Amino acid sequence: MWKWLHPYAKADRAYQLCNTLLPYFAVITVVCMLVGWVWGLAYAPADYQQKDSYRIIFIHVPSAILSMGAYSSMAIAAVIALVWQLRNAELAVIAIAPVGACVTAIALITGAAWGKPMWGAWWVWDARLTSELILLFLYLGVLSLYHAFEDKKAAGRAASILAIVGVINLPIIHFSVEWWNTLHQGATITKFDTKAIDSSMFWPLMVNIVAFAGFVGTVTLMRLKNEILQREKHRPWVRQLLNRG
Amino acid sequence: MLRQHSYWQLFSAVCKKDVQLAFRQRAEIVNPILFFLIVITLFPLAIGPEPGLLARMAPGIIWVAALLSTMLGLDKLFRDDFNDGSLEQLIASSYPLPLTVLGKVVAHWLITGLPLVLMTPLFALLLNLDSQALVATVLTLLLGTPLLSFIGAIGAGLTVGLQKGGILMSLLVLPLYIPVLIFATSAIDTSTMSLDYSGQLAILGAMLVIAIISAPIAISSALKVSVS
Amino acid sequence: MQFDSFSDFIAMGGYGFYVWLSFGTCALILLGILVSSLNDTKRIMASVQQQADREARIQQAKQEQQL
Amino acid sequence: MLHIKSVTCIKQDRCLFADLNFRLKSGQIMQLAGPNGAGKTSLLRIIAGFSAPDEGQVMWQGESIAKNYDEFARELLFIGHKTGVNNQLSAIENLRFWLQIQGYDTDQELYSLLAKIGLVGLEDVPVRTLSAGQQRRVALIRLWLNDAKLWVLDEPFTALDKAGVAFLQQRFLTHLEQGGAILLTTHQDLTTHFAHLQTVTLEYRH
Repeated sequence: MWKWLHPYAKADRAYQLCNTLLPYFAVITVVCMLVGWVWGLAYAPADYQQKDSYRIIFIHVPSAILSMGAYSSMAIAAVIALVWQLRNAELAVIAIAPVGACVTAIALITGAAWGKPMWGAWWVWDARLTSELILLFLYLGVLSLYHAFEDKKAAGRAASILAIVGVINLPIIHFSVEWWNTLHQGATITKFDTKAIDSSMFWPLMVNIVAFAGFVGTVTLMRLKNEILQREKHRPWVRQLLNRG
Repeated sequence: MLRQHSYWQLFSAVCKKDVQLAFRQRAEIVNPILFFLIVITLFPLAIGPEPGLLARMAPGIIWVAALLSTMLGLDKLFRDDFNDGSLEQLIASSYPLPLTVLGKVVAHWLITGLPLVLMTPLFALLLNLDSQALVATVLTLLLGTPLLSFIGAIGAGLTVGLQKGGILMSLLVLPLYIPVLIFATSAIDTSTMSLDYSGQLAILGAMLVIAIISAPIAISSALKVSVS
Repeated sequence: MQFDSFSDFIAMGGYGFYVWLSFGTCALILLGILVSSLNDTKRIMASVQQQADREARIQQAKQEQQL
Repeated sequence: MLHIKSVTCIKQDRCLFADLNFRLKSGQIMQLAGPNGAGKTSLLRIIAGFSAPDEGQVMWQGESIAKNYDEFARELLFIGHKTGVNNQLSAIENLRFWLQIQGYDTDQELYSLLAKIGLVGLEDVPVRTLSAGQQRRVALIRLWLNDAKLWVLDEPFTALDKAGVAFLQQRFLTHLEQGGAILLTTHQDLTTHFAHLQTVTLEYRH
């Protein structure tokens, strides 16, 4: 692990790595996003129960999955940052957090917009929506903690600690909310039975999930590049970037 | 010079100092209880004094008030030690920092949590709780308030170096309190239906054990970041 | 194609408002974070340029003093 | 004993010092000099292990302090700008607490020590009622109450009167004779003659 990571501990190498990876991610994102949205909106068949409103699934489910995924990758980066004292991993934590928060916000908004026609209310205290809301709070906590510190080195480490504390709590929160939900609502309203999903809907959904993952990757890489530049502002290699245009 | 390496000496010294200081400035002990009492008074005024309704809302009211009142003392938990440099002395001691932190958190619970537990019968009277629910409330508070102190101390440790850490700390800590809130209120709810609520208590206990083991480590690394 | 006409497509079987609201806000948020990240890059590079210029000016002033 | 190995500290985009190297042997006293903002306190905090250097290492007895901090902490006495004296507690209570958290025995002649440093009759009043110099004395009594080898002192003479400064320097001499080492920052010059005085000057860098 350490041997493999070591060359990228240097900031300029990490920057170059971001640069090499970025085009691949960007292409995957653009292609999958276009295909996924057109397929999902125009070509996938309508659900026999929910009619065309179900099309929201093509962004709601990917964003919900990615909101969790981004949080866990943020926590992994945080562990690496604290255990191996790798400062680039700290920067990765800070690069992922805003992207994750945006994806979580999308999951919430689309969930609400889907809930209105289905349940007749914009907001229902459904277990998944509630944990999604708490997840958003956790993201915002990490972000505001980072920005509250003036010393960005301390800020990165504080945010990493909070991310780890959050990820330990996340399953407990999720479990407790689910349990609370079944307790108070009797049978939970399941929006979509994923097992029964038809392949004509499954594949566009997969494409959209890949598109979202690609988007999260792309923007994270871009933000990571920014964070590296911001920190290494005064180093000669950043100056050389100017001349290269 | 004699050096005696006794973990108990460290723990009791840290704990005793905080409790002693709190007793010297009584406000630190009295204010959270008064706050708790006032919040509980507000609810009947806001939703109406009907006894049945109050009894149904009581677990929620008591626990939300408990969450808020433990938050009051949290900001001060490490702030004084940070400002006068004691925190540095504690870090530069040959004892492990998590143990020191454990002492401080226990002191915080003794100052803010324990009085709440002891005062519960009074609050139960105000909210029309029957004796079954009263026992459940006392038990959940007994298990839950130390948990609040531990989780809250992580937030306090992270924000102690910041000028305006207080509000930020509640933002960080309150989402983490949610599981405690859910299981504790549900235990009281179950008890009012004369059902067995040992399951919820067991979960609270398990969470408390996890917190006792892992929170001091998180708190001490947070403090090291704040001091650096 | 599931829809017979473009207006059908927009209507989404009566759920148009909700579907387009979701996709619209989603696109808006995604674009928003993308643009802000790009802006950050520009801002940082501009400040690097500024610092470089500043140092160049200091250097120049020093040389002029020596002459 | 102490070896500062190419230590670099960058604070908020400003490089305070880079590639700093020096050694401190037993029996030596070292004064860090330099204008405000040159990074004296930052260096002391790095040496005491509160913050990590951006590059380089602090070595104690040939081992990095980050590796085994508790062992190093046993040999270290740090008195910072913030002295770690609680305002609400009395001088005696403060000292007892400090002895306990450092693992020392508390059965000591604290009253006679306090009298020696000029705090007779003020042992059990809250420290906040004392003057700045007296408060500093409460913190400095620790110098008589420890067996640490390395003393790291940030501006120990602040607010002390002349007699106090001289008294403190006497204590420095005995510590050095016993094989200890001292690292301190001060704006005043040391008045007593020290045989092994080294000075490291940090310059203000833009």
